[in-house]
Amino acid sequence: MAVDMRLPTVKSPPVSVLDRKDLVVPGDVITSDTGFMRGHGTYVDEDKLTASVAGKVQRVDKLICVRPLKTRFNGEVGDVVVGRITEVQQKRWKVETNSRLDSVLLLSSVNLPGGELRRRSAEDELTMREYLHEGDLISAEVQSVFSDGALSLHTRSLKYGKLGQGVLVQLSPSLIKRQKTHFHNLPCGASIILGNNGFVWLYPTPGQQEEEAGGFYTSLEPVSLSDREVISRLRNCLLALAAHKMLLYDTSVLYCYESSLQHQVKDVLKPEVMEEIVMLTQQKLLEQES
Amino acid sequence: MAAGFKTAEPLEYHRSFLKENCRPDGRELSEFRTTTLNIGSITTADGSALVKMGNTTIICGIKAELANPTVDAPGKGYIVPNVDLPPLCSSRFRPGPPGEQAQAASQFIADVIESSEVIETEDLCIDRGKLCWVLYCDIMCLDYDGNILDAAVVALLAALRNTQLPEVTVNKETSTPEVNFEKRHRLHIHKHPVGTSFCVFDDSVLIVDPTAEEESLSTAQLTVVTDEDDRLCSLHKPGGSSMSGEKLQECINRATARQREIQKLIEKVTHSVTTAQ
Amino acid sequence: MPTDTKRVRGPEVSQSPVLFGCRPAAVLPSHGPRADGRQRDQADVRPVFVRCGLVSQANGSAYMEAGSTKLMCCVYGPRETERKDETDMKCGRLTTDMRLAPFSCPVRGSWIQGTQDKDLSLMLYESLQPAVCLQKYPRSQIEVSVMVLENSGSVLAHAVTCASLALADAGIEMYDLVLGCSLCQDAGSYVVDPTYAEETSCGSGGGLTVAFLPSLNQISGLQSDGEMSEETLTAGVRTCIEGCYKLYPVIQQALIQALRRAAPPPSES
Amino acid sequence: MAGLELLSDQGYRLDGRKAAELRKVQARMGVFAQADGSAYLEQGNTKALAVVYGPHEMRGSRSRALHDRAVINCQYSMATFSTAERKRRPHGDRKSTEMSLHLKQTFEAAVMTQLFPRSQIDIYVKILQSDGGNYSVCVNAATLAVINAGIPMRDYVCACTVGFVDETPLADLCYAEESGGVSSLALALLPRGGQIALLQMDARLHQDHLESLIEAAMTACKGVSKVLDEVVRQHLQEASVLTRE
Amino acid sequence: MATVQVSEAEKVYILHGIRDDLRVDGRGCEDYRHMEIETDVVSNTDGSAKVTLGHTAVLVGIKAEIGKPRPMVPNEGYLEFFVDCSANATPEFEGRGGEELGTELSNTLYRVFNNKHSLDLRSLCISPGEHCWVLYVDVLLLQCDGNLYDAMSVAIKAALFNTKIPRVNISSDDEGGKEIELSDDPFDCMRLDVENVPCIVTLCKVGHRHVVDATLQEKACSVASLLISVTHKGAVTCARKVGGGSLDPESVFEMTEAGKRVGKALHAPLMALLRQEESLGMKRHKVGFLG
Repeated sequence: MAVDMRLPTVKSPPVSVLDRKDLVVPGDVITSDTGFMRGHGTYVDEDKLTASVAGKVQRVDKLICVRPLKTRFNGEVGDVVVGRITEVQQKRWKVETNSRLDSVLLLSSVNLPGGELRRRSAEDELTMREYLHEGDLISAEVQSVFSDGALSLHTRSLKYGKLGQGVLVQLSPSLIKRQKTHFHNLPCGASIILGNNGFVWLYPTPGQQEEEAGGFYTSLEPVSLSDREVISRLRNCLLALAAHKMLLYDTSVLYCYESSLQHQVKDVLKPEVMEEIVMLTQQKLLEQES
Repeated sequence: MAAGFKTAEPLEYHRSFLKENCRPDGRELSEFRTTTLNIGSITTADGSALVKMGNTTIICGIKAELANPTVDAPGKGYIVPNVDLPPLCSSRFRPGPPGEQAQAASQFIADVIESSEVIETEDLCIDRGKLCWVLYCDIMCLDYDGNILDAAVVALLAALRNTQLPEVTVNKETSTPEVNFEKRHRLHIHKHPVGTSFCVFDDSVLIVDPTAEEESLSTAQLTVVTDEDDRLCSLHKPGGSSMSGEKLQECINRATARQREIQKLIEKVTHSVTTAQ
Repeated sequence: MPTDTKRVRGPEVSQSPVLFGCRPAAVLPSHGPRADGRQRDQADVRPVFVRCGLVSQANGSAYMEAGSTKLMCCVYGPRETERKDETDMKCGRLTTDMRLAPFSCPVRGSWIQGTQDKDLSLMLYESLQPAVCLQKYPRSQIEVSVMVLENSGSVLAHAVTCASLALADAGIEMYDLVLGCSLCQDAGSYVVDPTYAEETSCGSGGGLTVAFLPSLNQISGLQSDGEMSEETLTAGVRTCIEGCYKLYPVIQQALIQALRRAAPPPSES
Repeated sequence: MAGLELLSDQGYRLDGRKAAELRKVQARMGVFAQADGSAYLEQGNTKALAVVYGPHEMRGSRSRALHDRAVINCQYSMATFSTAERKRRPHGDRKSTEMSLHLKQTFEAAVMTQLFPRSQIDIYVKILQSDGGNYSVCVNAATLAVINAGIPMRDYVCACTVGFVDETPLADLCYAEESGGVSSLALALLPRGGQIALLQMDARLHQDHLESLIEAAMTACKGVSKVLDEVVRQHLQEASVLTRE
Repeated sequence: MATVQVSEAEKVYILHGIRDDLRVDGRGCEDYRHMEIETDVVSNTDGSAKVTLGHTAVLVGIKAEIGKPRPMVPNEGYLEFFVDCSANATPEFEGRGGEELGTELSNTLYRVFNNKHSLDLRSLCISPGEHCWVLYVDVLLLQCDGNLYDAMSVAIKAALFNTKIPRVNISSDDEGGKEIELSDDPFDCMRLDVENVPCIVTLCKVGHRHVVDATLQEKACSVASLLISVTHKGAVTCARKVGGGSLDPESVFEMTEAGKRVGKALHAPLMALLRQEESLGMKRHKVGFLG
């Protein structure tokens, strides 16, 4: 038995406010130049492009957006998401993806067992719950965005589908770095899906086999203790990185994992340990960059 | 077959019986269900009675407490009757504060107590202007199958007959009451009011002691309360179809007969309880 | 207290005469035989009287007496749920409502359901729920209401037993009956199925109530308060289980009797 | 409280402040991890916690959803120990229902709800300690929580309660002043544009004084907004040090 | 209670992990999450404490008011408990949604303190039969991340430790009436002896084993829990089965034993921490919600 009781940590004295131009708060005028297009997190007030959220200004050509530190998931076509089924409806599943509305997975957007070209029959509608039912986790890709902002998902690829044994970590979507791939088999012995929506899935790296069942089969065989330890350590590392607002991608996660190895898994979440390993991770990342 | 008819066309079903001057449960029109009485079964109460009329079951428990009399009536105590229709007794009642029917029943009982003078509230005075008894009469329905008012009145009356209050003296020095539980006195019951309820079917046929189903199908209801001196203590007719004076007299006659039956029953049961002790 | 317009109200304040008794209530001895002649430190439960199906309006009902503790339980349902959410689609809903009649205790209780009643209702719910096959009744609710007419101790334990009888009487599918037993522990000795006086006079000790599924050997409800050591608690649980087993044949008998009464006479062939 | 002098001849108030001086405002964003946004704010001895959930799918009946904007749902409550005399109920009384409604109206004016059709945004505010100006402190705390949740707003909403004593407007009333029979007014302002999101006064005041009182309230709100601005920028900076790519 | 959804496969993963004594966050079956405790956080109470356990956060405020002793025990004061499950903790509690849980929690607290030794109630008596201190223990749930009971009980113990009740002077006037005068000196106050105040340990049965300090996900995998409140000497003041399932007697006994062991061990570090905080005196940097 272990219990760790302590007084709350005293906040370090505030850093002096530097005048960083790229950080804006609601109501800040970003530019009065009318040549720019307004993106997320901005609005036009008397011809001035004004911020509506607190965050960092990003400029892509003529498009100006403000990315808040923390927000619900603002999905775009092609984003990888991890989500949980909340409701089975006629011909579609409702999926919680940390968006502002529940996302939708149409029956026609999944690969059913028996090959991609199979026609969807009335029976499939009745047996939808057998494929995915309330509470199940899936990985999927954003197929389109409805006019009201709700996302339509698809799992028409072997890498997507129902998730088996593993651990879900829910973080802020803004902490996930956009990358070519969001699926990684980490060399430390586990795999990770970094959903753009901030849902991160940690699972034991699968062997070569399975996958053929169309992604609806999940193995309920016990996961080995060593794999579990790796997954638990990764989970705690993700939380540590998130607590210090570090951007998450395969390298940062891996470095953090390595930095944490001198501590027991359960100790990683102690504030001072978190701080220490995040510092180490930062150093490693800087070294790698230079 | 009969069962199907009963559920599909309950009104027609009842009419077919009434035509023959009898009722689905085999009773005649002016016949009460078997009434049984059990007195003093609740030992935690100062007085109690359980009444069964057919399926309808009502229990009344009386608890006495000490209080200060009001300034307006320094020589009087209180009687606080309340009828509770808990969800237990029928699926028609929901948990929560008393519904309309329970409120109306409580008021009816309170009116009967007042108009019949079953108990003089002066008897409940202990020390004028300072101390008196409060009789909390909690009347609870345990099985609701119609005609709860009659059963409630009988339960209340029998419970009051059964009530024994401990002796109280006021200590002169500390002016605090002292209660001697060893010595108990019965209440003085001045009158024996008994209620008789009727239902009117199709604005014409009069039946006594209706069941829950008969109540729900009837067009009018009437409760008559009389005492041993044939005084009319209460006449309660909540709306419904009109009724001739002749019919009313018929009801009152039935009620006085019923009063005799019930008073006899109460005497008998009270007697058997006291001799058994 | 908020004014209550829905009831006939008495004076603002009134006090129970019990508070002014000339003689202090006799303190029960904490050793030797019990007031009603039962044995200490043994699973000596009071004889019970049970009857099923007394209430005409309910789908199932049971009346129970243990010593002078008297209670009644009615079961309504299964009927359609009023409130629907997703869990109701797969599984039925059980609701429990337990009340002590105002005249059931030495000191009069209030009309409004107090926290004690709510607490008892919750305990009753948690004790019964594991035994009822709720998944057999999707989209429906089963309402259990218990009324304590006279509280002479161990009401929760008897309410559990009574309610499981009423559920069985209503024909609700159950994995097992649920039986309740309680005890009071004081100064190194305990009394099983305590009376009200025994419950209130055990000063430094505590009370324990166990709800038990006898055929499955499972504890569905457990609740204790007061102060006791872990060993006493464990021993207490064992004793309560023993008490439940003593009750078991009586309850079974009552159910069989109720069935016999309800069943049509055997056809002659 | 008749004998109490709310403003001394030297121009000082009960707690030693000048007429237009605000109480000390301290705040922190992101106090809780599970909510979408959260903030704690204290203004003198009035302390409030605000939590924001959403925007998310409508909870309960979907029929309440609006097809062109988000529904803002507010609940105001007070901790039972927040007042000098213990409160029996944390919420559900008439006053807190009214307060919830005022908060809802205030934030409907500031949050860009049209961006989230069919969604719902929950703003829950709890007073932990009450010493006057509860409404204002709640608005200020909720503003920070909404910003923390990354929900777009036209501008901050800042609120302040002002009173009128001896021909002088007093900014940011504390409880002793509020209950001392001062005509007071609560105002919520979008400071940059100067739009008023909510104005509430339920005391008697001569018409001639209204303008100067509103003027004082607006100045006070701008004072509050300056502090909030600092808190937000501080928070932004601390948090974005590491996310820099 | 605040609930989370967990898929079948996740459940299996959690279940196997607990079987192997390695939980998802790396803890063993009898390990608590990191706990932070701070007292004296709400200045208009007589005692207060804030406790966070994982993401679970509770705030306890205690107010002492003068009331009339209960007729049955004229020479004792008493405690009143109230648990406010506000919408801040989770939207499920909006409106009256948290009331049921609130009553359940406060009823349990009454049971936990329903014994002669947890707190010396006689010290709360001012004048027998007439005046006593009533301690209103108000618990405010700020965030739910599992294991409310344990966090709440630790917070209550800390808040009771922190409680300072003004000293009372009783003077009788000429007509024999009594007047009660409270001392205005903030240092002239009475403290409570919290040595015997119990802590609650909730043991969640998951699969064939049980865990302490279960997260919401673990709770979702469990059929039933056993709650047990234990004093520093190991005496049990309350035990309760919570949740929808049933437990076999053997596991009840095992859980009781574990609960006693764990509960007993909670007290020493807690008291040490409270004393340490107290010894800092004015030097203590108050964190509250600003840290």
